[in-house]
Amino acid sequence: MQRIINDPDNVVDDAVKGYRRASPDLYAATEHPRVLKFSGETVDKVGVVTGGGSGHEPAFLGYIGEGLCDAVAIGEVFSSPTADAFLEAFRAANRGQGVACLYGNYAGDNMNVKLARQMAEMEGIDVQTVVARDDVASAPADQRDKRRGVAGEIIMWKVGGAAAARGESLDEVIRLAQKAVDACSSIGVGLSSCTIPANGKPNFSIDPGMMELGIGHHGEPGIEVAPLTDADAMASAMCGPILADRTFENGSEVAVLLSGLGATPVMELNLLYSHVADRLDAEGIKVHRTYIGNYFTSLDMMGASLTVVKLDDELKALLDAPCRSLAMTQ
Amino acid sequence: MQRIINDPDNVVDDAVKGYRRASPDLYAATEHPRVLKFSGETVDKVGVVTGGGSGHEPAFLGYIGEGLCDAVAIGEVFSSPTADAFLEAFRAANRGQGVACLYGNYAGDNMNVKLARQMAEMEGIDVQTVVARDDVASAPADQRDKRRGVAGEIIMWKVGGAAAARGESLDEVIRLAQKAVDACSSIGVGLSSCTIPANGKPNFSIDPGMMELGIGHHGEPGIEVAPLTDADAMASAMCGPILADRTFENGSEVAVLLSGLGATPVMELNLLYSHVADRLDAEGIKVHRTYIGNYFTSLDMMGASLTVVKLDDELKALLDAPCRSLAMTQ
Amino acid sequence: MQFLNASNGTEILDELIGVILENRTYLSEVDGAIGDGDHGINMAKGFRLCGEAIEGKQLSLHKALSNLATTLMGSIGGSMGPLYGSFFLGMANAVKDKDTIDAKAFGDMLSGGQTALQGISDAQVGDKCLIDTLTPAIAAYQKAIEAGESFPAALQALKTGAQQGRDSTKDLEARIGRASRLGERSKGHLDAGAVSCCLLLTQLADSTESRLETAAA
Amino acid sequence: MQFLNASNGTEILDELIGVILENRTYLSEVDGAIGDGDHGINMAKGFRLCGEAIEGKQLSLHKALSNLATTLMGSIGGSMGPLYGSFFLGMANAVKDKDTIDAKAFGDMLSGGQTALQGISDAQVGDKCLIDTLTPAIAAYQKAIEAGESFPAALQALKTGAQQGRDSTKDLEARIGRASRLGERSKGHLDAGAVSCCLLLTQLADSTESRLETAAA
Ligand SMILES: Nc1ncnc2c1ncn2[C@@H]1O[C@H](COP(=O)(O)OP(=O)(O)O)[C@@H](O)[C@H]1O
Ligand SMILES: Nc1ncnc2c1ncn2[C@@H]1O[C@H](COP(=O)(O)OP(=O)(O)O)[C@@H](O)[C@H]1O
Ligand SMILES: [Mg+2]
Ligand SMILES: [Mg+2]
Ligand SMILES: [Mg+2]
Ligand SMILES: [Mg+2]
Repeated sequence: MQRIINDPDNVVDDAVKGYRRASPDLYAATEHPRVLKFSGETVDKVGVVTGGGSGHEPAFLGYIGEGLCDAVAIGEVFSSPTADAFLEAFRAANRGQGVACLYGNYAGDNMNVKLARQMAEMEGIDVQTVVARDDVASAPADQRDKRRGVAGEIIMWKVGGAAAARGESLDEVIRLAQKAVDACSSIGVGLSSCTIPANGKPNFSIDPGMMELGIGHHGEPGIEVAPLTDADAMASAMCGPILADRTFENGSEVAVLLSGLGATPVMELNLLYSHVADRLDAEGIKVHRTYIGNYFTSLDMMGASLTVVKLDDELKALLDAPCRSLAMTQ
Repeated sequence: MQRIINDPDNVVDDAVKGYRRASPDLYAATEHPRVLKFSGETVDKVGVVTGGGSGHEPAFLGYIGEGLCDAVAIGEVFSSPTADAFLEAFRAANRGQGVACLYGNYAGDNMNVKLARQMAEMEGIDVQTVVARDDVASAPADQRDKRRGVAGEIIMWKVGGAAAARGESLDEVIRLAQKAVDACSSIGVGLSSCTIPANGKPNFSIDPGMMELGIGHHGEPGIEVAPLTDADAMASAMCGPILADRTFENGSEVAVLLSGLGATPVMELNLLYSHVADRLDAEGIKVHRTYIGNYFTSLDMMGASLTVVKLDDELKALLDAPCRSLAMTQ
Repeated sequence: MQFLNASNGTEILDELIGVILENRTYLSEVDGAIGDGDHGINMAKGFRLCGEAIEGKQLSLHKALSNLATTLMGSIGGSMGPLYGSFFLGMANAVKDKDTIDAKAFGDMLSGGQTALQGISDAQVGDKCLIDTLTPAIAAYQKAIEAGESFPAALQALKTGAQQGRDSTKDLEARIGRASRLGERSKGHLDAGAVSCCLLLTQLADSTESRLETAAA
Repeated sequence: MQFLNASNGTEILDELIGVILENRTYLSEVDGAIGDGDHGINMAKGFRLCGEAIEGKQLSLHKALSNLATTLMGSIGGSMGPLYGSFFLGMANAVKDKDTIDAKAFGDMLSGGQTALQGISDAQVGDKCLIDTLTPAIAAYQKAIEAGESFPAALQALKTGAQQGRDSTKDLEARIGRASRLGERSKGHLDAGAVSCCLLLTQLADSTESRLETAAA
């Protein structure tokens, strides 16, 4: 395994230490070693929390900052944080106006957040949740509640974070974050596996010359394993299920988030984007804003995930609001 | 080759098209298909140009923007742009106050810039150059002129770009960019090879369980091929030649740029950073600012490059100045 | 009438911890076939931490199980932390005020664990997970009690039910967890969680049986 | 006295383009052994574009070589663009006002190319690159002229010098370009740029010789 680590079993703790040392202007410690909070000025507002397994850098830590998340619970690689960690994140983010916990639909995260919420309730902290379910490949449209959360989570944090920053109430932050992620349709394509340091060997396998459409962020099975196509056909294969997931009227406005999965060069993401743009153009869809780069990864996986966000004026204003963090500054 | 491309021979043109479509707020076309310029407001100032081979994303295009570069000449993957392209970049950046061409020390780039400068002279455009030579592994200290330019180029663009943005003269922009890159010592460590799409196979090889200290951005040979160590020892191996390259008095202030080479997960860069920080602490060196992420890559290579920038107040002010681009916004 | 003295918490917990630590490698091997090979590591981490936390203390069964539950929830995260955590918390709460635990109370304890676990997971029998061990084992125990069998006989039924449940996972296609990625190919292998659950229930039955006392009815 | 009519530019250039296009695969193969295997692709790209640009035009040698130079500089980038670009530009400038090119003028043309090339590259004989072909070839030509040999004999010397130069790269350790990465291991293989340079000089000699005219001295 060609990786930059010490003891593979301590990779998360070691990395968290590194993040803190590297960016003291962003990260402050909490009572829990697996929870970091924003070190900037404490403003009186609704707290925004997320959390999830490690290995998706810059998610989740990279989205702590101004106009984004206030605290993050950090799990082992590809494994949910503990309930204790979520609870401490709630405490760290709470300024008496309640906490919006915005996370993705995975069994472990659901269970740990649920437990943490019960504990927070006993402490008098009001925690409301939004669960991202934006991966169109993970379940059909009539079983949305089974869908996994993927890069649409970023849009949820951005919109929820911006709403909290401008002083909205907890109910309103929750409504807007829910609206944001409900507006997202995402799909991934995997071209290689990835290696969890503690395991030391690839997590699954994709044969050379093949690609997996609809792959999940941890290698969950996709819709189809097919021969690797060129970028143009790949863009079509990715846009198909997204365009079929909801109605995009002629003239609809969208944001497009095209994230690498870790090892794919950024020039190839931009190359892929130009075909995605062709496809959206052909449908009369207007692109209001793009995010292209490594926004939500899966360790060293080759591939990309595409998220299309259907916008209205309310979402546009929140998406365009300024923010400052490791992963996103605008 | 598991990559997101169309015809491997057109990967650069296809990617440039993608960059333009994705970020029209940053990129505008010029007369030359391999030159992009900043699409923002045209201010009356010294023009800042760079250029180099593709495959180092987000370098070079990602550093076009406010407070950074005005135009970039784009080469094939790992191959210098043409003299024509550099010339057109000079034209695009020139607003009558001359052009600072800030690039890296590679044979092809040197030759093409030289030709382009001769042609620009005939058109009455005053072009001055700074050539980055920050890679301590590429030649000993007494043969600095032979050293390659690596991630220190980013510091050169940042400082030169900020100087131009605040209205300095061409001579002053050149002096400051030169001072910035002279203050940089860099070294890379490679853990795997990388694949140029047009070649379709790895460019060289690093055996599993080994690492190459001092590797260049295109796989140029390093100082030593050694067994892969843990991150702590790797940080020492990288800091050693950097600390030996110049005097760091107790209390010296530095900026640290730790860039992934493409496929290394960002959590590992932060993990590595904490050991670099230990090493600098031990020398009484103060870290003023960090840049940790994929700032200057080599396609899908595993590994990292470390740049330590020795600062004074003049450089600090320019490094801390605001900027906006794909790769760096502060 | 036979019963377990509730003051035996530390001893019983020590034996539960022991069985997990002894089977660390085996559990990871089972997980390796169709998962990511870390189930033994995850479980051993939580149980070892719990062992360190209770060292030298003499705890009631309620306290011991609560301690295990909170350590698991607080230290292993993922799915196993909350699943086993709430299972043992549900068990602990069911014996909160008890000094002695007879066959009926032991059954209530098991059901309390099961109910708590179902409160946070929708996993069903047939999904290929620890539920495939737990549900038939507890059902077998309760059936034995209803049929008027003795406490030791019911504990035997618990073990047999757990083993049958564990073995049933071999032919199942995984519908949850990492193994679900493999679809058809997940067949032919035991589920790691079902195996650890069987080890725990079997040890619990053995530890209980060896400490049963008899009171005049 | 023998001379080349300078109006033959298009024909000579066509033959230079031809030899590169014919050897596209071969040049990439040579580069593949110790480089990245694209020298044939790079050269063919530039020469093909030049062929398209001059199609149907009747050019003097000056115009033809200028055209080749600017196309190479403008289209292939890297090191080959400026190196071959300035070489051909130096040659073009040396025959700018000439209607006829005798052996002496031909030598001046070669030297003009060499000087221009040296103006932008510090590469030396022994570095394992195209200079290893060019320098001995031109030296051999000049020596033949100085020795009073005929134009065809001097052209023959050019070819022999180029081939010997090319072959000399086989045992060299590369000090520049990608092959320098291999150190010792770069030995035993020809250098790709030295091969293309030999092809070009040989073709230039042949194309010139076949068009030599004789004037009363
Ligand atoms: N949603 C779930 N509900 C119940 N059990 C589950 C669930 N997901 C996974 N499991 C159980 O977890 C076991 C794997 O645990 P472990 O290897 O420790 O975690 P991970 O799968 O995160 O590596 C599986 O064998 C299965 O029994
Ligand atoms: N600095 C230099 N000066 C002269 N010739 C060089 C130099 N660098 C490389 N070469 C020549 O270039 C040849 C390789 O050309 P090519 O394969 O087209 O470019 P690249 O090396 O960029 O792939 C080498 O065989 C060598 O002859
Ligand atoms: Mg695991
Ligand atoms: Mg596992
Ligand atoms: Mg090449
Ligand atoms: Mg080559």
